[in-house]
Amino acid sequence: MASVTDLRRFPGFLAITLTCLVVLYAPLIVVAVYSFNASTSITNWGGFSLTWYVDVFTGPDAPKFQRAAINSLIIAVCAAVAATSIATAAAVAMTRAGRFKGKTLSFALINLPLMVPEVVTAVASLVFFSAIGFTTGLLTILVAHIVFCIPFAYLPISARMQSIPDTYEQAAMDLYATPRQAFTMVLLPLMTPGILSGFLLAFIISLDDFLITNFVKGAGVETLPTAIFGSVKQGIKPNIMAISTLMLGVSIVFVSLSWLIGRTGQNKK
Amino acid sequence: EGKLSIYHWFEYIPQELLDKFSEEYDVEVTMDTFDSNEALLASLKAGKLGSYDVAVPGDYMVEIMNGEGMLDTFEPSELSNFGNIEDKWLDVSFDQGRKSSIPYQWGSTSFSVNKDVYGGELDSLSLIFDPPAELKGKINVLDTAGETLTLASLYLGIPQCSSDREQLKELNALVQSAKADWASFGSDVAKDVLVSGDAAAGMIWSGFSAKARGEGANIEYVFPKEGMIVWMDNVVLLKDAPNRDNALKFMNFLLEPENAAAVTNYAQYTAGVKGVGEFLLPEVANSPESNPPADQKGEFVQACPEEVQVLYDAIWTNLKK
Amino acid sequence: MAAGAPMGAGTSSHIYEGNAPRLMAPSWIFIGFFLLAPVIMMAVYSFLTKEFRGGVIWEFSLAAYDQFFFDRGLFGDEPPSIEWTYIGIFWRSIWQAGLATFVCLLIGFPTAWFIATRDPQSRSIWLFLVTIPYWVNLLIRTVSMKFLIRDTGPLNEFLLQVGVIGEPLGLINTNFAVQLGLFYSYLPFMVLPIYAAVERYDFALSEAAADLYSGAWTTLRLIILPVVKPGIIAGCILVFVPSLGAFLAPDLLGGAKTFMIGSLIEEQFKGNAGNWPFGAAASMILLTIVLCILLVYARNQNKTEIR
Amino acid sequence: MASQDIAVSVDQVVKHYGNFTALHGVSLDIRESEFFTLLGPSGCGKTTLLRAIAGFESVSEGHILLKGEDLTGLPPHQRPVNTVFQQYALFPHMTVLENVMFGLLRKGWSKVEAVRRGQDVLDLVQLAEFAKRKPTQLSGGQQQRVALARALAPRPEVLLLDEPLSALDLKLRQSVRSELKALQRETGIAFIFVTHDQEEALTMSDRIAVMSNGRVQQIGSPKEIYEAPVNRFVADFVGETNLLDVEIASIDGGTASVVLPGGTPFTCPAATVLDPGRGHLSARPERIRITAPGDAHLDAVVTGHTYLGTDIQLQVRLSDGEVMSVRLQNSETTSVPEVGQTIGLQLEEGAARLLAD
Amino acid sequence: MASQDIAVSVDQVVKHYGNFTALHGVSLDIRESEFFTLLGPSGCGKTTLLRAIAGFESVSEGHILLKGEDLTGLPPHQRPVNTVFQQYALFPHMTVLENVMFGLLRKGWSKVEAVRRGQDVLDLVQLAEFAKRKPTQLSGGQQQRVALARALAPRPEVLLLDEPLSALDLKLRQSVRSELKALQRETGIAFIFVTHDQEEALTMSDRIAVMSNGRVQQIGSPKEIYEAPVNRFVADFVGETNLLDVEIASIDGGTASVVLPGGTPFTCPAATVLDPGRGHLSARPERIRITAPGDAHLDAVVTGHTYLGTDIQLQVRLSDGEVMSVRLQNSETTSVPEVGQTIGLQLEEGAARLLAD
Ligand SMILES: Nc1ncnc2c1ncn2[C@@H]1O[C@H](COP(=O)(O)OP(=O)(O)OP(=O)(O)O)[C@@H](O)[C@H]1O
Ligand SMILES: Nc1ncnc2c1ncn2[C@@H]1O[C@H](COP(=O)(O)OP(=O)(O)OP(=O)(O)O)[C@@H](O)[C@H]1O
Ligand SMILES: NCCCCN
Ligand SMILES: [Mg+2]
Ligand SMILES: [Mg+2]
Repeated sequence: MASVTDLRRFPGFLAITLTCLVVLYAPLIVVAVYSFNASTSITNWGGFSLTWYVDVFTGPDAPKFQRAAINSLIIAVCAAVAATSIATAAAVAMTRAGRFKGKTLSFALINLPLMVPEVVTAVASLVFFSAIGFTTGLLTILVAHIVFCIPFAYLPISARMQSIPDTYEQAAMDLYATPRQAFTMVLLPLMTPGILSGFLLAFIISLDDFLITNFVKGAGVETLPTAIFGSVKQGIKPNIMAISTLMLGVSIVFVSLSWLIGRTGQNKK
Repeated sequence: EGKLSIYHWFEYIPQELLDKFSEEYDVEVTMDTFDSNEALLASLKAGKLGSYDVAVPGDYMVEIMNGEGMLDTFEPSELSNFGNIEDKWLDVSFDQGRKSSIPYQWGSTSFSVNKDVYGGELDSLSLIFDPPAELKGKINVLDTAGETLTLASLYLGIPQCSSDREQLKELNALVQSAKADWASFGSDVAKDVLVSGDAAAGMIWSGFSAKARGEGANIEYVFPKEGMIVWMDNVVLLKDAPNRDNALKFMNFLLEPENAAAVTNYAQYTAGVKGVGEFLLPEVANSPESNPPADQKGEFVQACPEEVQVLYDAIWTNLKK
Repeated sequence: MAAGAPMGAGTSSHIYEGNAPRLMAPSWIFIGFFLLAPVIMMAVYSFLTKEFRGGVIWEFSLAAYDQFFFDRGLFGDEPPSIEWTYIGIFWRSIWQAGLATFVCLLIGFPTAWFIATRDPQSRSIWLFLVTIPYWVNLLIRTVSMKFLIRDTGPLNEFLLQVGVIGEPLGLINTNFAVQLGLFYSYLPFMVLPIYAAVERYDFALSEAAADLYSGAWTTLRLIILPVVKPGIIAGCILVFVPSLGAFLAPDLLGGAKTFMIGSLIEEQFKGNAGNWPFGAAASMILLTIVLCILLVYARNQNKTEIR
Repeated sequence: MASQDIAVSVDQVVKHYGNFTALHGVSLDIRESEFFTLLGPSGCGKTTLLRAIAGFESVSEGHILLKGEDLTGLPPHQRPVNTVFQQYALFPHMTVLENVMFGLLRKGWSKVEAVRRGQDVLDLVQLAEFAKRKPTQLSGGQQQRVALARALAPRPEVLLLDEPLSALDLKLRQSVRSELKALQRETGIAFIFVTHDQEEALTMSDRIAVMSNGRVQQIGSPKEIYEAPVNRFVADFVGETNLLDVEIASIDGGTASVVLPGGTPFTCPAATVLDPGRGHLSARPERIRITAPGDAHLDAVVTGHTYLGTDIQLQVRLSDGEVMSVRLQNSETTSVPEVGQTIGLQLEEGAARLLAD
Repeated sequence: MASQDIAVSVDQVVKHYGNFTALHGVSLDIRESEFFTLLGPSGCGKTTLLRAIAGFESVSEGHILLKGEDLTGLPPHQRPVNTVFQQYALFPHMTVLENVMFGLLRKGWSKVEAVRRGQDVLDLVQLAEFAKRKPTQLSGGQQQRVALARALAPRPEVLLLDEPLSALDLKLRQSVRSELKALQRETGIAFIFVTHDQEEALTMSDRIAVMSNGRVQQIGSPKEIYEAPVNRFVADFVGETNLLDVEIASIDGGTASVVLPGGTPFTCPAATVLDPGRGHLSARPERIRITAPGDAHLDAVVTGHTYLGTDIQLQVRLSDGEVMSVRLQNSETTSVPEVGQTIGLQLEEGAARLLAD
């Protein structure tokens, strides 16, 4: 919407955003560029080559990394979906159910995963899980991820929900919507940005986790972080750069696709 | 025909070798990795014992794990290649008579110096603990209390696991004053900082230093006159191993000279197995890091008793507070 | 904007009154069973006797807390005085995390604002632009950042070639590098919640402020920030708390010369020390501090609910 | 009154907001097929009462019955009442038509029927061409009409309307008014209508409840409310009136003899049992005739005119300084006295009333 | 008119929203110290024009001048105008008093003075006791009053009011109206007042611009607008009127001879130059007298009554089926014909006007 002075614009915000993106992307550009390096070492440029991409698919470590990448994506998607759903329900309770017994306690509980140091979560979970005989590999990872993703999904979602007045839901219920319908048909659409934010945070936090995963995972089960962990600190290997670049590629394809789908969906309306 | 579950250091075994074992014995091999002896101990203690068949702890850790009852034993007769173990690694202090372990690789821990930065004599731990001006602020030390404090003790000529007050105070004072000259603490990054030039000198394991040199760092691995740390990593048979038979097959496999040599060619340390020579790459066989002077002093890191260990922990915490 | 309804920050509503138990149940089950129970176990551990090299002996002991708060000298035979070592480590971590939170807010708010004021179609594109880098593992990101800013890295080489600087900036192993790393690790945790809140902001309020002689920056300070406060607070929590326990950035970019809370606690479980009760005690103390901060926040939020 | 005839019964309802009491024991019976209006000043509790009936606000004390059944505890979506919200509360993510169809679809109408009905209702509020817009792209009055259409669409048993016409212009208001009236008659459902506009209340309602400060002051037909207000508040709030400070000579049943400010005696109906002494006489501006000064009830000087289109309002001052207003129909034949002129004012017998304070 | 006398000059302003044109070249001059009203149906562009003056909306074409200076490009916070927003836009995190003080503090008032002034203004709108509440804790009308107080507080050079009284009850509206008028006279600043309420427009304004579909239809004093509307739209929109389909016999200057539906000839003023043929005669309901049937201008049958308090409105039907309304002042002396009775209607000479479509 054009106006004499656009009240939405602040001088410098664009510059900050762009700086921000430069800082975020500069290291990744290094990764992407060096993934095409013919040499084994990151320090010297040995010419352009696709060796490392070939290596990702056919090299000796290929099956391990492929499985790890698939595991990571599956777990991240499942954990983010589950955590977002759980967090949304919790946010509704915290912002839309008035006062109830144990509300403050619930608030603390939801944020507990955030507050416990990662290594403590890791050790405690492992001790606890093995004590109760819960050691099935992927599932243990998933459960642990869901747990620590909840606050990351909850905080943006509840922040958003607080700023939506409940008159919309009241209007919906007045028009014979059950509370569930008022939720799905009115609150949820208004919540979209919050839920998207929560989902994305949960997703990337799950995709990134090393420590907890490493402790609770079953023997031989790998996620991308556990698969690449030690070797990275020594200086990233070109094949890992290639994998990372591929992950970036996948994410970009994924985002572009969802954008295109969203656009065609909108055009139809 | 069954499975094998390995708990190993990261980047310490070539995948091809695992594939070879897998193919030869028709065993499905999975491997998890750890980054320090203590991390290995912690996760086994927390509940992972029983999910792995073999692990690869360092010397003193074998002793500790044995003390914790985490190891299973085997008879030499169960390994047809048992005889391939080099004699000097057969009766080791941490596993007399090799009842639970076999040698994997051994090497040393000392430090390397970039010769572009420092041109002086390279023979003393003083380069790390009392560095010359050229190296001040450009030193990386290993981020593990055991190795760093042991090297410091060697520099001071103090025995390991000393509980003598004066000696400990001296040790504390030394590391405190040296810290001002250190740029960073880091174990995994020890090679990388030397290659990149972030550090001009750094504590490092012998094979790691050789790799750094291979990647173009103009460095020399120092054999200090005060002595260095010698270590040996060992394949141990874990208690409650789900696939004990396959574990023994694997240990036997690693005692084949050809296979031990494959590890050495990859990690650039030294195997504890007879007859590897013919399979080694010449540059590995002849690397200066793996061939210390004959009179070089070296010590294993000792596992201290509890009441002493807390003192070293306190010094370490104090160093990094 | 939003068809007239007054939008209140922190208004409480009762629409789903009575449904709270059902709505909270999944959180309680997941967190309660898979985290609270283990954490309670850890809390118990903190009052037990340590077992040498990890683990606990089932014997009550206050040794862990004693070690945290009281200094008895290296050999444990001096009269007790206050132990500043751990308090110092905690304080440094809190300061470090606070600074990182502030920097993230300073950069993250404008970014979130900028994104939220794009037209609806391009908003999600910008949002994804901010999150795409996080598909690459944190470790790889941090290592590449290290590669980038090291004295011999591309940044310094570029600046040297252009002639902006005469010698390398010496960024690596400094506090600045740690801050950069934390910023790089946690930025989206600030941007996304703020975005979600700003996206709903009613610009009629900005119009009203402008109409009442308020310039853009005054409007930002007096109207916009207070109204989107829930998002800002959420973002600050999400950056502050993980920064407290962060160890990758301090280790790799800062040179690991000092313990942060995260590495101190990790050392108790994974390091030489192997002192589980002490690690557990330090964790409980950290947990208590963060919990207090959070409950103050929750209390303030409840205060704004009048009904 | 048999309970079958009562659509909604509000029984001793009290509502507290913290320390503040918004409703002090309100009781009302709304009959079936009745157009019932809540009239009162801003903040008197009209919206609060409506929200309590709709189920959005719990009552602190008392009960609300719908056709004899206690609604306490029944959630809003199970109450067969629809509301036109004062702040509209249109769903911002839906188009105008989707907003209107919402309730129909929830009630299980087929999509096709819902679209048809939605379009019909939009036609009614003259918004058919805006069906595809989002609410934010509409003007304030247009939004209000969407809210109205949305609540009308599902043909509720009781329709609650919270100032649904306040943002509409006169013409549109008049047409929506008659539509509402027609709709109400046709469907025979009870309307509870909140307004602060007394003209609206008088023209549309079967009965009116005048509220003030969370209390009902009077319930009655428009004519009762306007012509026989029970107290000063009602007389003053509903329409304009002149309140003359008079001396009460005697009271006999419903009739009082008073002495007007100029000393003239006057006989008039009295609202309730009053003690002799001083009282207030309410005289509507349109019920005062202008005559020659001297032998009229009151003498006054004209101090100003206000042009009202249909009427002209005169401001006059009595000899004792009291100010009154007199309303003359605006026409060629009306002779409007000049400012400064002294005139006589004749109060219509029976139209001026003695009131309780 | 010299430009010094003009407070705000709107010059050929066009505003497009995408394909939709909200303002089609609007030109207006608002004089200093003038109470100027924009009157028009919902959606006609009143808010849009006001927002363009305040600087929230850029104009697609044309200019807006304040005291002769072009405002184009000047940001809202530098324009010495204040606005009462139609949707209030109260700051939700501030108390009522803080809302009102906001503009004062921005203009550099001291805190103490701002508090004093804030309380004064809250007194004016009868909200002093609510000073410490948050806007969400107020009723709709109370919120509107806060918005009014907030805009009044800093004493702007031009005050823009977007339907500031629509949620207020009659009594309060009347008192705020006179406060507004008084304030306007006292400060001598120009008020631009948006309303859809013609009574409000007629009583308060110095001049009125009647708008429709983004175009100005007529600008004039209340009397001009009401009694000499330039076209059918204005006559119909401002107040109620009867539009009779008549045959134009002849037009001479401003006077026309027409033939009424019943066949009676009639002479009346004509709005603009019109061609002979058929036309519309506007006759206000209050300007029609009831006489005996037969020798009146029109004969009609009474079909209904509406009680308006001050007046009684009759619905009547002419012999040709056309429906008209007639307004009688409600008094004891008025004899109201029964429904079904046949009556004569006499149009006042000069009060009925022949209009352009
Ligand atoms: N953002 C927008 N996009 C498209 N059309 C718009 C937008 N805002 C307003 N309009 C249209 O512009 C026209 C004028 O709107 P405006 O708000 O000026 O009306 P108004 O005269 O103030 O009406 P009301 O009395 O109902 O408030 C309306 O038809 C409205 O639908
Ligand atoms: N959430 C709340 N907290 C405290 N007081 C409130 C709250 N909501 C309303 N009130 C008060 O209750 C009283 C009645 O409010 P209500 O909304 O019913 O008034 P109303 O008669 O609808 O007025 P209006 O005509 O202005 O809409 C008002 O004085 C208002 O300030
Ligand atoms: N990379 C493995 C090093 C082992 C040191 N003990
Ligand atoms: Mg209300
Ligand atoms: Mg408007």
